[in-house]
Amino acid sequence: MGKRILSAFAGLAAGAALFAGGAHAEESVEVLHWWTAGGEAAALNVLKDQLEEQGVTWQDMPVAGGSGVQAMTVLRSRVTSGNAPTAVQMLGYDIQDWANEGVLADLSDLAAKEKWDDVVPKALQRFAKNSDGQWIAAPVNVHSTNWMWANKKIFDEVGVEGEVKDWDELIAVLDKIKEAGYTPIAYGGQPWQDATVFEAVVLSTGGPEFYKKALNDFDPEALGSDTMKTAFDRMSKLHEYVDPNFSGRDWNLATAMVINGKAAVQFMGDWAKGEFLRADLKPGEDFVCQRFPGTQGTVLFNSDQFVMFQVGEDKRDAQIKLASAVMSPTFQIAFNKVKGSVPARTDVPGDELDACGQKGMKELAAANESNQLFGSLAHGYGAPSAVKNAVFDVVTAHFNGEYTSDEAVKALVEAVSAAQ
Amino acid sequence: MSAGGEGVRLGAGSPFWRAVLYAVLLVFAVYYLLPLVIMLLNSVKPLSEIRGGNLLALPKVWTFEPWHSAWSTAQVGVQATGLKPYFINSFLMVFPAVAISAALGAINGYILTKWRFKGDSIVFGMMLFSCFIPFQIVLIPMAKVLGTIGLAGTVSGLVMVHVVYGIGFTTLFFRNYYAAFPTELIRSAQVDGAGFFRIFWRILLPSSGPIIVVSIIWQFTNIWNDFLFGASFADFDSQPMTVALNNLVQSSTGVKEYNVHFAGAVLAALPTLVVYIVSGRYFVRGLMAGAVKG
Amino acid sequence: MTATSNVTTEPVLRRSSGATALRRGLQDWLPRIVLAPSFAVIILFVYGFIVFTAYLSMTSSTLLPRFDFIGLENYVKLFKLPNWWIALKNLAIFGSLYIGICCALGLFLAILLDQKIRGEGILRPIYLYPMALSFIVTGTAWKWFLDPGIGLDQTMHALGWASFHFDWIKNRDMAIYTVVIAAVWQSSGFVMAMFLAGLRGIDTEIMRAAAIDGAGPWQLYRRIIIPMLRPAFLSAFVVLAHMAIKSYDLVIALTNGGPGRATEVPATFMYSYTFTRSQMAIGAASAVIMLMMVASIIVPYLYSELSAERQQ
Amino acid sequence: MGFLEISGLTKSFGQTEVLKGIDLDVEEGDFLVLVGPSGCGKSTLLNVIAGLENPTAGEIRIAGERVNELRPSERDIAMVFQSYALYPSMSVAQNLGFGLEMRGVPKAERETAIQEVAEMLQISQLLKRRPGQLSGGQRQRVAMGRALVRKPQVFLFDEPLSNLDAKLRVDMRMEIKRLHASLGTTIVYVTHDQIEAMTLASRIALLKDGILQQFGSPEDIYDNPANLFVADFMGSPAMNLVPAEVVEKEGEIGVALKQRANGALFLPAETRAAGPLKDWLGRTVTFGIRPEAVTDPDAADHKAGRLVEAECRADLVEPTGADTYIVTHLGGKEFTARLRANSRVKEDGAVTLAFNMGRSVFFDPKEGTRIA
Repeated sequence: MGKRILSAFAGLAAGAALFAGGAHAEESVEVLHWWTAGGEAAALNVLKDQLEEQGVTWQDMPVAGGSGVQAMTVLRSRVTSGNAPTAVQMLGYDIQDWANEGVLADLSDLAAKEKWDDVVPKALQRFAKNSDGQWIAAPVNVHSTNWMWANKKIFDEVGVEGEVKDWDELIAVLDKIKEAGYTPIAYGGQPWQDATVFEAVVLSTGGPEFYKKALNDFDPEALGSDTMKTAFDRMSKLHEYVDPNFSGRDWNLATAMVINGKAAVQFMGDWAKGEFLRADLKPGEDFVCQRFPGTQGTVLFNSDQFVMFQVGEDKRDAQIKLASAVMSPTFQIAFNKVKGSVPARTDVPGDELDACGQKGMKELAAANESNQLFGSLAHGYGAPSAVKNAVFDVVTAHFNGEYTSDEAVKALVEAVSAAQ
Repeated sequence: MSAGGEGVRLGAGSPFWRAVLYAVLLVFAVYYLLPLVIMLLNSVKPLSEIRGGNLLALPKVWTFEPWHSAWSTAQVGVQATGLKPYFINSFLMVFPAVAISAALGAINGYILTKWRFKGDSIVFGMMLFSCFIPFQIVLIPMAKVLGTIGLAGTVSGLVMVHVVYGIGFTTLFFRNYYAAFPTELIRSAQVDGAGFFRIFWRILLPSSGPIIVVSIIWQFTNIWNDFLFGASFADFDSQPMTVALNNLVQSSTGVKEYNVHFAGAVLAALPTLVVYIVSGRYFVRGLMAGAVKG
Repeated sequence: MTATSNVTTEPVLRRSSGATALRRGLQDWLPRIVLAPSFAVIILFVYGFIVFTAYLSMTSSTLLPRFDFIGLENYVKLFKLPNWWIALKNLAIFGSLYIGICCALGLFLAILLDQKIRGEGILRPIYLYPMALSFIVTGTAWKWFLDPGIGLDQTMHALGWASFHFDWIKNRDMAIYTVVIAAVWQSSGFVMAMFLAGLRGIDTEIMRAAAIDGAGPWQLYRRIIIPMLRPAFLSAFVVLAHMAIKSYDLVIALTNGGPGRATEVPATFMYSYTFTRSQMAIGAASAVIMLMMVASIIVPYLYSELSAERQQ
Repeated sequence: MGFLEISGLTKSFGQTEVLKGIDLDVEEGDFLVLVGPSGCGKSTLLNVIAGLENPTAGEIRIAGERVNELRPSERDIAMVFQSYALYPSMSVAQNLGFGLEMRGVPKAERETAIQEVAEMLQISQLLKRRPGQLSGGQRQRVAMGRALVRKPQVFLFDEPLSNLDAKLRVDMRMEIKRLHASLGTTIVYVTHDQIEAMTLASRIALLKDGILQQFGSPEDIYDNPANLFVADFMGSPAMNLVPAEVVEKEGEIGVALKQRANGALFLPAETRAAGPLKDWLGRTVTFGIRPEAVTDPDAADHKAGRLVEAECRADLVEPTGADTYIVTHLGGKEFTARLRANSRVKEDGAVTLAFNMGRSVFFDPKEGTRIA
C-alpha cells in the first residue's frame, strides 16, 4: 500500500514534468514586456505579425504593473535561473545596469548593416550601447516628458491665447482657471508622476544647463542650490492648484479629467496624447499640446527599448530578426502612431503622425542638433534606479507636505549621495 | 438576566436583544459582502454607467459583455485571449501542488506524532517556522536553484516551489490533528501486523477527512492566489491566472475597462470562492479538530 | 524474508535473527527516512536561503547578487534611511491595530454566532470568504470604495448626506488606517472561525456549572469562556502577526505605499529596494531584520507550545 | 523453562528507569495478571512483551524463542487495549479481519474465522456497524474478538475492563475467565484492580515502581504477602496493619496491641512465627491480619492453629448484607473485623473477637519486609 502512495507521487511529478516539457522546435522569440493595454498591445501585434511572416513565433510574456516594476523582478529571476527571455522592454539606466552584468547580446553586426548609428539620436545611443560601444538594444520610440496638455474649451473660456510662455504666465492662467471654478491641474499623485512634473519644473526654473547638472550629473552643488529650492517652492505652488483627491490617481484618469473638462491642464509625457486621440479629440481644436512653460526648445526624453539577452545559438537568428523588425521603419511608424511617441529613427517620414506628433518630431530633431536633448530622470534616463528612487522619495514627500522646501533640498542632497 | 438552562445565551429569550443580535450580524455581513457586491454590480454595467454613476447603484442596463470579454476576448498580452488559457495553467499548477503538499504534510504529521524520535519537536519547529518567511527573499536563490535543476519556467518548477513553501502549513495541520488521534490504534495495528505505511494508509488516512479539507482549502487558496511566484518563475506558456489578471487590471495606458476588470476579478476568484462555500462547514470543523488546539 | 528460511507452520518465529535485526533496524529508521526529504527541502529552501540572504546583506549587491564581503555597512545605511523608519512605524501601527481589531472583532462575531443563530450556515461563509480572495482580486474594489471621488464619500453625497466626509486613503495621516480596514476585512472572518471552533470545543457542562454558580452572561464570558480560548488566541495571534509582517499585496493594491510614502511597510520596502531600486544588499538587510522580527514572535511561541506539550 | 520467560528486563525512558530488572516465568495456559498501582510499570511491561516498546536490557522468550528482535506482528500475540483501539473507519467485520488480512489469510478463510468469533462473542448482528455506533460493552467484545480471531500464542490485555460500568465489568470478567478456560491460551493481563487480579489470575505479578514485588498464585499472594506493600495492596477490605510491640508473656512470644482502655491486648504468635519474632523482642513490628481472620467466636475457623479471643469495643458497625464489618481501635489505628451477618453487635457496644493467629503476618515497619 505504501508503494502505491509512492508511485502516485511519482506519477504526479512525472505528469507535471510532461506538461512543462513541450519543446519549441521552430524559431521563436520570447518577449517580456508590460504593454498589456489595448492600444499598445495592438501595436506590438504589428511586430508579432512581421516576425511571423519570417517564420518566427512570438512567445508573449507580459507582466504588467507599475511601469515595469513587476517585469523587472521577473526578469531578475529569469536571468538568475539561466532562462532569460529573448528580448525585454527596458528603460535607460536599467539597460546599462544589465549590460554591466554581461548578460546582454551584441547586435553590432546588425546595427552596422542597417546603419543604426546614423539614424538614432546620439543621446539615445548612449543607452542602447554598452560601455564597449556594442549595440545591445533596439530602441522603439522616443517619448518626451516635458509637455503640458490643456483642455482648449477651458483655455478659451478664461482667455488663454497662444502659448503659455513661462512660469509667471502659467501661474496667471492657473489662477484664472481656478476662479472660473475648474480644477486647474489634473494631477496624479504617484511618485513617478510627481517626478515627471518636478523635472519639468526644474528645467523651467534653472534652464537646460542646470537641469543637466542637477538631475543628470547629480552635482551636489546644483542639488543644494537656491535654484533647487525655488523649484521645490514652485512644486508647493502647483500643489495649490490640484484637487484634494489627487493622491494615487493613475495618469490616464488625470488625463480623463482634462478630456471631460473637469480640469484644465495636465503635465505629462506625450503618451497622454493617445488618450485624447482615442476620445476623438483633435489637437489644436479640442486640446492643446505645448511644452511645459519655460522649457521650450529643450526636450526631456525617454525611450522604450527592446534589450536583447544572450540566448542559445539556436535562438540567436530569431533574436536578430526581432531586433531588425523593431528597427524597421514600418514598425516604428505603426507603433508610435498608437503610442503617442515619435520614432527612434530620425529618418522616417512623420507625415502619418498627427500635428502634435509632427511637432514633437521636429523639436526632437532640433534638440538633437543643438544638444538640448536630456534624459528624463522620472523615466530612468537621468540616473540609475537607486538614485532615481531616492529623488522620487524626496519629491513625493515634499509634494505631500512632509518636507518644507528647505528641508527638501537638504534631504535631496543627502538621499542622492546615500544612494550613489 | 441569567443564562438559559440548556447552554448559555446572551440576553436569552428577550426578543429585543435577539433583534439587536441579528441586526449586528447583518451589518457585518454587509461589511464583508461589500467589495464582492461592488465587483459584481460593476461587472454587469456598461462602462459609461460606471464612469458617470454611483458605484453602489444597480445597473440601469444589464450587460454580460464584460464577462464574456474577460473570459475570452480581453487583451491580456499581445493576443486578445481573455483569461481562459491562464485558468488551465493555474489548474495544472494547483492540483499537483495541493495534492503533493497535502500528502507530504499528512505523512510528516503522522511521523511527528506517531513515530516520535529524539529531536522531533526541533524538526517540527523548524518546519513550522518556514511558514513565516517573507517570500520575497526566496525569489533570487530559488530562481538559481530552479535554473540549476532545469525546472526554470516550467509548471513542475512552480509546483515544486509551492510544495516547498506549503509543507510547513500542511505538516502543522496534520500534526495537530494526529496528535489527538489515539496512539493505541497505532499499537493495535502494529500488533495486527500492519507496517509503517499500511497503518498510515488504512488506519489514519480514512479518519483524516476534516483535516484534509482544511489543508486543501488552505493550500488551494494560497496557491491559486499566489502572484509573486507565478510571475517570477513561470514562462510565457505557464503563467497562472493571477498574472493574467494583473496584466488585465494593471495595464497603465489606454481606457480602463473597469467592468471587464471586475468581471475578470470575479472570474479569477470563482474557484476559491466555490471551494470556501462548498467546504466552509468542514473548515470550521477541521479547525476544531486540530488546527486551533494549543 | 530470508531465502534459507523453512516455511513451516510458524514461519514468523523461524527467521535468522541477524536478518531480522537488520530489518527491524530499518523499520525503526523508516519514519526518519520518510521525513528526511521534507526536512532536507526545508533546510535548503528555507534556512539555506535565509543564510544566503543574510550573506547578501553583507555584500555590495545591487542589480544581481554579488559576493564580496563588506561587513555590516548596509545595516548602518538601512537605519539611516527615513523610508525604513517610516516602514517600521507603520508596521507598528498597522500590526497592533490589525491584530487587536481582528481578535476583538473575531471574538465578538464568534460569540454572537454562537447564540444559536438561525442562518449561521449562510452567515459563516459570508464572514469567511474574504480569506479566499487575494488583494490582486479585491484591491480595485477596495480602492474604489475608499476613494472619495467615486466611493463611499461620493455615494453618501449622492444619497443626500452632503456633510459626510471620508477621505482617509488620500490623507497622509490616516491612510494607514484604511489599510487596517481592508486587512481586517480579509482576516477577521478567519479569526472568527478559529474562535468559533474554540467556543464549540468548550464543554457545555462548564457553562452550566458557571450558570448555576450564578455567573451572568457577561461574567461567564469574561471569567470562564474567554480565558479558555487561550489556545485559539495564540493561534490567531501567530497567524495574524505573520500576515501583518508579510502584508505586501494589500498595501500595493490599496495605496502602493502612498500617499507620498505614508503607507510604506517593511514588506514593500524590502521589495522595492531589492527589485526596483537595484539596492539588493539593502533589501536583503531589511529582509534579515524582518526575519528577526518574525522570529522574535514565533520562536517563543513555538518554544512554549512544544515544551508545554512535552510536559503532558 | 516456561512458555513466556522474561529475564533481567529493564526499560528506561531517558533518565527515568521504568522497569528495574523484571524476571517472570509462566507456563503455557497460565493466566498472568500484572497488577499494581498506576505508574508501577505494568503497562510498559506489557508493551515490551508485545514488542511495542524496546527493552533497554533483558530478554523475552515466547515458547523458547527469543523475541526481542521481532516486530509485534511477528511475535504471534494479540492485544486488547484499554480504549479498545477499534479502527474508526472500518466496520466491525473489517476490524475483526484486519489482523488476518495483514497476515495474508485468504478472504474466505477470514470470513469463516470472523463468523466463528462473532458467534462466540454474540456480536454477529453487529458485523456491519462502525465502532462509533456501538455501546461500550459491544466495543469491548469487538476488541476481544479482534484478538481471538487471530488464535495467537499469547493474549495481551491492557486494562480491558476499566472503561466499563460496574455490572458490565463483572459480566465481562466472567466471560474472559470462561474464554480462558475453554481456549487454554496463555494470557497476560494488566489491571490496577486487585479483585480482577484475584478472580482471573492463575499467576499474579505485583509491581511497584518498576520492581516486581511478588510473583505467585493468587492464594499465595493473598495469604503470604512478601512485604508490607503487597499485604496492603491486595484484598478488600484491606488487611489490618497496626504497630505492635513484641513481648514475651507466660513463656509465649506474642505481640501487644495498644487498646484505648484496659492496657495492651496480648496476642500470642503461632509457633511458626515465634522463632523469627524472638529477635524483635521489645521492639515494634507491624502486625497484619486480614479482617476475615478476626471474627466472632462462633464463626471462627476452629481448625485454625491458634485462636485468641478478646473483648473489644465496636466503634462502627457496617452490615453489608452478606457480612457485618465492625471497626474497632487497636494498636492506635482503626481495625476491621468481619462478623457473621446476623451478629448482634451494637455501635459503642462490647464485642468478643476471635483472632486466627494462624493467618497473621509480621513485617519490619521500616523496611516493609516480612518477618514472619
